[in-house]
Amino acid sequence: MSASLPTPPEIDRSDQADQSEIPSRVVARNEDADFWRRMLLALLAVSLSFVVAAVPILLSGKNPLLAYWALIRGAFGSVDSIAFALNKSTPYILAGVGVALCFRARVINIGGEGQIAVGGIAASWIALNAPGLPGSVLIPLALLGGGCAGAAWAAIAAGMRLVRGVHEVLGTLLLNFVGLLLVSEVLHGPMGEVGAGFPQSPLFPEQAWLPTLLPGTDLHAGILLALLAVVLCHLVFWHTPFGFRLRLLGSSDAAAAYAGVSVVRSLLSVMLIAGGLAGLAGAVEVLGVHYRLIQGFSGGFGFNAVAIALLASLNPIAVLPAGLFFGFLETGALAMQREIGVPSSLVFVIQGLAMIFVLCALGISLRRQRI
Amino acid sequence: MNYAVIIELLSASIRIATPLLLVALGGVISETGGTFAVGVEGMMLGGAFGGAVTVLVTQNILVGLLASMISGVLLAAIVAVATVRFRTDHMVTGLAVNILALGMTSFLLRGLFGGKTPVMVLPTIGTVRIPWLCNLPVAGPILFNEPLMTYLAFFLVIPVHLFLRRTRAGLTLRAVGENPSAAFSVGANPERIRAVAVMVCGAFAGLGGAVLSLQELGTFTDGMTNGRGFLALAAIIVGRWTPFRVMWGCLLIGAASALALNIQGWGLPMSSYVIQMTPYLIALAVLCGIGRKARMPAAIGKAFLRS
Amino acid sequence: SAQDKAAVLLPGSINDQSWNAQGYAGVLRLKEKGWDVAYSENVQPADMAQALQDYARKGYTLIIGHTGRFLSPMELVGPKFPKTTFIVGSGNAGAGKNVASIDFDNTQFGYLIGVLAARMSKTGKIGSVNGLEGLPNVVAQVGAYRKGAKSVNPNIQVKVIYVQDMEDAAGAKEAALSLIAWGADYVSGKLNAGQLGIIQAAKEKGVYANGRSVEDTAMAPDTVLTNIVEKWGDMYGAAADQSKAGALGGKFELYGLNSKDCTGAELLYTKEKELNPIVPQDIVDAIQAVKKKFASGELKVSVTKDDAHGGI
Amino acid sequence: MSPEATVSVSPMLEMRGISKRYGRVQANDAVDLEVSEGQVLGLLGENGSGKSTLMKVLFGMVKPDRGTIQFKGELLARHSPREAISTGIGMIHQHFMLVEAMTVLENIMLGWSRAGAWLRREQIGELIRQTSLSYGLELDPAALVGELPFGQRQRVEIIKALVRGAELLILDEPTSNLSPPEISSLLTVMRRIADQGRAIIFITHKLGEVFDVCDEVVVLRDGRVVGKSLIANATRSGLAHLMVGRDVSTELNRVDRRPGAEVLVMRGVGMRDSSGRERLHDIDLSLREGEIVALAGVDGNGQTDLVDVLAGLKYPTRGTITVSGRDLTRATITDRLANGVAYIPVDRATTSLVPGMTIEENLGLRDFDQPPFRRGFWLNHRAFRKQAEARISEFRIAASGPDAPVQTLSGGNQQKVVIAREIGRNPKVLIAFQATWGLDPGATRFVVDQIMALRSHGGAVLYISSELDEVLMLGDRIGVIADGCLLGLAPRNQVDITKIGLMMAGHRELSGLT
Ligand SMILES: Nc1ncnc2c1ncn2[C@@H]1O[C@H](COP(=O)(O)OP(=O)(O)OP(=O)(O)O)[C@@H](O)[C@H]1O
Ligand SMILES: Nc1ncnc2c1ncn2[C@@H]1O[C@H](COP(=O)(O)OP(=O)(O)OP(=O)(O)O)[C@@H](O)[C@H]1O
Ligand SMILES: [Mg+2]
Ligand SMILES: [Mg+2]
Repeated sequence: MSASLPTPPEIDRSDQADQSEIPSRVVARNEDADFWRRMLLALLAVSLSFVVAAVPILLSGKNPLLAYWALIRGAFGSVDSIAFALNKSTPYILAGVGVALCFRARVINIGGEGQIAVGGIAASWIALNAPGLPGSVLIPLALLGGGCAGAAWAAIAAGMRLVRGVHEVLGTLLLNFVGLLLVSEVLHGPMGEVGAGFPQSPLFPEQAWLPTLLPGTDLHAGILLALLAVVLCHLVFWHTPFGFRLRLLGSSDAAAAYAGVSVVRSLLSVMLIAGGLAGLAGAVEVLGVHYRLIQGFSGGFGFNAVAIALLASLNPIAVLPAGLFFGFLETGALAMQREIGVPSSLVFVIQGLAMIFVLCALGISLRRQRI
Repeated sequence: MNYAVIIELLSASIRIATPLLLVALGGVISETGGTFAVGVEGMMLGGAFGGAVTVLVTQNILVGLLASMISGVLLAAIVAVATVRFRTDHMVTGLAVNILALGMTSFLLRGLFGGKTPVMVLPTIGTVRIPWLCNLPVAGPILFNEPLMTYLAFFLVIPVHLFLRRTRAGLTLRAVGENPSAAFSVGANPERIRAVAVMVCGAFAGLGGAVLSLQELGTFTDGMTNGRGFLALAAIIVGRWTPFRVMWGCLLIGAASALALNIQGWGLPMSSYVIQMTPYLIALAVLCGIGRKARMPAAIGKAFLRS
Repeated sequence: SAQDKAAVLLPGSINDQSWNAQGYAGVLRLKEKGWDVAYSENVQPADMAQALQDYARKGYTLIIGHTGRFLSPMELVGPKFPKTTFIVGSGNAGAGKNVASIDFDNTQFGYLIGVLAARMSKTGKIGSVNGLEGLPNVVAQVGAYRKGAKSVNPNIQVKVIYVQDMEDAAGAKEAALSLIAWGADYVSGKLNAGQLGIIQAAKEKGVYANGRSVEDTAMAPDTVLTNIVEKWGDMYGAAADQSKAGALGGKFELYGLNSKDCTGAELLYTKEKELNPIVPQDIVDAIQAVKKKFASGELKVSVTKDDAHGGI
Repeated sequence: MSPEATVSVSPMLEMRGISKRYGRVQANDAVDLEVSEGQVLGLLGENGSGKSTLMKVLFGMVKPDRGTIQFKGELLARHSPREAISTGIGMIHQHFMLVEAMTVLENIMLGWSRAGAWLRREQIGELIRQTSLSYGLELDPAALVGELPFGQRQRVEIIKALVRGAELLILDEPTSNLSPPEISSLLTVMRRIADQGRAIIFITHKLGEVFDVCDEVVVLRDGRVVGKSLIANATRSGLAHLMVGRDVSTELNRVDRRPGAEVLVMRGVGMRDSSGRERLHDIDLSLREGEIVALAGVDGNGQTDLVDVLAGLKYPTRGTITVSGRDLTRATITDRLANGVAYIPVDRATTSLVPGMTIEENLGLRDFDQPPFRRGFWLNHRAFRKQAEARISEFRIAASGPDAPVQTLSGGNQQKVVIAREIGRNPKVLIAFQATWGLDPGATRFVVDQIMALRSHGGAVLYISSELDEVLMLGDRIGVIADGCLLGLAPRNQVDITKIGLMMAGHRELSGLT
């Protein structure tokens, strides 16, 4: 009783995804050649968006070719710019991979913004209040503190969802505002530098600064943490029972319950992980870039993280290229502004167009899916 | 607190809620049809911009409102094409459109006026006193002495509600958001319906933006929506995707923000930062109090694929 | 190099009809003075250090950061580029040998506006809507506003509201409206694009207000009594000259009515007039008297965080 | 197709050379199908033979790769359900096309022009109430579909199609979820429709129904038409042979077996739902090793609650449940799994399967946290693969491989995955609920054999079904659930079949089945 017919030699599943509804964020296995096809498509899409964005650049009286050359050089042109772009990608990747796990379990955590903020606060507090500790103790401690604070912040939203049924979108969104205000408050009060011209904490002692990886550049060790986080999350997601549970939750509550998964435990743990990673991102940012807590240090990171996670089709490992894409694009666009004098508004235009085109390209290629 | 202050608190709530409500109603339509309305922030900004520029040129507010709707629809069309035709993720598409709108409005503002930002002083939509009713105590000054768009926003709740609950088209829209295959199997075209819903949302959001530029401020500044689109999305969840409850959600946000401004005058021994947390904490507390689980439209964010 | 190169970094968009537009005026002024000027808009805190280094590496000898936020990254970057002069616009401290801060004396102008507001108020209540609480220049203007008002009328009630966001005009308008509902009939403030919201609220409710940073008179000629027009073009021009002459160093320069060439800011209703013609002559005279005292150094106002506290 | 056949007066529907390929699977291969007015055409075929696909092509849900469709002389090409509906085709889908968050009324009004642009709720509600009553498929228009048991949802699908009154009605396995009386009224309605000169295509796996109502049958196998015959010329065994390509024996060789010790014991189990309604009344039941207790019941009488309570998806409000002496009344699903409880639920679309996951993952759905599927911190993918390969061949699951997503399987093969997993766990207690839903006779037989094998290995089975035949065939003891009560329960050789029917219909005054 077999329904299978003469089998063609190569397996072509390219249009098998004929489910009438496909969660648009479900992904293909990326281990194979398809990954490169998608990358190529994405690259084409970026080029196309540049072509479109050339129109306003021309209108603003600049030469688009020069502008894009400046952009490319600004992103990849020197060790320094690469270092900067990597630094920029670091918090995006850290927070983004956590968001990817959450969204996979259908927990819509948009609280990265607030979790990063409190992570930064906690790490700063530790860096400022543990004088005398050597860097090898102080830095891990501060990173850990940041991660715990972020996790705790996420746990509030998770708790409200579990106990009172408050939708996590609302919980995390509102806590973002509170978290950001908390930064202002501590800088206005206990942690502020007296007499400073701006809401900021005193400079951390040097042993609390994240070590730089490349002497002479600002590239700090955070990118290693980001890499580690991506690899771990990938392994955990695809290769552990915990990841299996998340995947189940992401497909159906009923099936998850049937498989013996406790929604409460899984939701709480995935929120803690994502919050922890976001908090870590905040810690890395203050310890690696600013060397102090400063108002607005995390502006927009949380939302970028969401965009990056989704751009990566919620595939933990794909968060890495997506985060790097953001980091390098932003770095290049900023350099382009400096070099050519393209108005900053066009930086947003290019960024928006690039995202839309990449999404469309990946959207079409998104035929195969894996849950 | 005296009478005047209470009146002001309540009317401030309504004022703050007005643009949110317009945007949220559009968002309800889009999300009921199954498309996350994350792009409303950008559509709102586009509307504020289109309206302002048009009024600057034509000095005609009606034309300006029309232009704001068109601007919103244009941005919405991007979302519609990307999500429906290319099946992109709704949320990132929305976020991308927000970024695009921020850049485009700023760029065009400068570009349209030869690189120099104009000092925009626009005629604004004035208050309309409703004769008789505006003389009622309390309710009079709060409810019947408002600008035109405020009446419009609150009035629109009714047709949107009736549309969703009482018409066949509304029923189909809801079905498309819940189970597009089921809608397809009874002859609907989920893709077209979703695209239209997103564009209608754009029109609403554009109007919401026009409230800021043409009713509240009479000018346009870069990024002037400043996250109000996201607050509208929050109101949609608070209101669980039904127009009247969403209206209450907007009013809750309005009241909480108005209160936070007012509390600053009480001379409490805490910084303004702590006080400014209050609207969010109030909102969280209220939500915990209501404590009911929101249920999103089942197929929201999911692409519809024909075989 | 044939021409000296200068770069100006702005925290927002030059469209804002306010603070960043003023920073852009600095760009134009340096151009007039023969500098080869580049500028960047919307420079976010996370990108500041990179932007500074990038310009410095490219041989820009003068780099201006147009907000106090630049002080921290300049302190870090400055020592690496000893040949470059870094200037923090609206900073409050110099650092090292080549990081200087300049600002205008916010206390003087805050005080003047306080006097004006208190004299013009009929209700005995005036208000002020501002951005970040605790920022030194905000403390300076707001504290002095309160002090100036009290110097005229010790019983006057001054209510101060902070709204966080200096660009959110609609939010600022709501704050101003709440002050007006409380009874304020003069609303001041220190906001960027948000200042428009204050003026719009005052215009709708028929009370007085003042503009800030640039001339906002056109928004509402009957509402705006005057504007604190900041002279960033002049200040940056002067600083550029000094830096060229090697005289700037790592110091903090505060311009005011008591400075010689450049007062840093001035009260302007229109190009010709200081105050709205509806301001009665005796009040005009009173303002002039205070200005004189500032110019001569006879009056010095110092404020603390407490003077600028929120609420009444 | 012979040329002289086309000379005669052209039939209502002519499908010619329809082909549809899904990846490696040729779901339809040059299928020809004709239906004329007044005809009930039976479409038969084993699971995965392409029946649903062919019907979806006809209805415009699926685009064929090749082939033409002519309906009432008009060519239907590149059409969607909208065109199909407007030309007079209606369809009842095998997998419900219902919006769970909406009421029955709303589901029926959906996309129906007679409901009015401004919805006429009262009139349509009344219409539904009356139609459903007259068809013997009673429905409450105000009920939320998501809260209805599956049998009721099936009714909604049927009523939805019937009230629209299509000229050609496609019914894709409408009877799998209905009780015998419901089935017979549906068949009557179908006959009536055909007598009005309309036409019906009827898909079912139950040959009895085919002989009751069809005029002609077409049999598909592996996507091709392998047989076509007037019903008058067909025989049961002939059809079965055509479908499966071999003989399906109907005889079950039952070895009588002395049941062993009590395994599952329920004492006074009762349950109230959130609205306070009593769903289960004091159920006492004991299951012994090597024993099958088969319960017959019409959907909506508490079977769902009974099995959910046993499986741990819901908790009872009263009473105790023990397995091998261990109290599992409020134990988690994981505990129950560990204590050897297996469960085949009715809802494979959302509960027992994750359609987007692969077959191997679905086969490991209930044990992924246990060795060998888990090795320390990690999942052991090789163990998943090994188990899947074994089960696929053992249970003859038609699939392209262990890594095929379950959603690409035909309905019947999806069910086999569930059965393979649950029986393959070698459970102490198996709770099977409508386990053969949608299975072709061969597969049904296969499942029955597997359950018998489990029994002979000493497993205890609670088998609940609305298929009276299966209940009678399998049960060592047989009972009825009606209105949340467990009635009767008598040894198989003592039961009185007519009494079962009456009890299922709710005649509680009968005190026993004997
Ligand atoms: N979300 C969940 N739902 C149901 N059971 C769970 C859940 N998480 C854990 N468990 C069960 O609790 C046991 C102990 O949990 P714990 O998280 O400490 O396990 P673990 O050994 O860390 O493995 P893992 O985290 O991969 O489940 C697990 O072996 C599992 O059976
Ligand atoms: N969406 C799909 N994607 C891939 N393959 C599919 C899809 N739908 C059906 N198939 C394959 O097409 C073949 C025919 O399936 P179809 O559903 O038509 O069978 P059926 O005759 O209706 O079976 P059943 O009696 O089990 O319902 C099966 O082998 C199935 O695996
Ligand atoms: Mg664990
Ligand atoms: Mg089928």
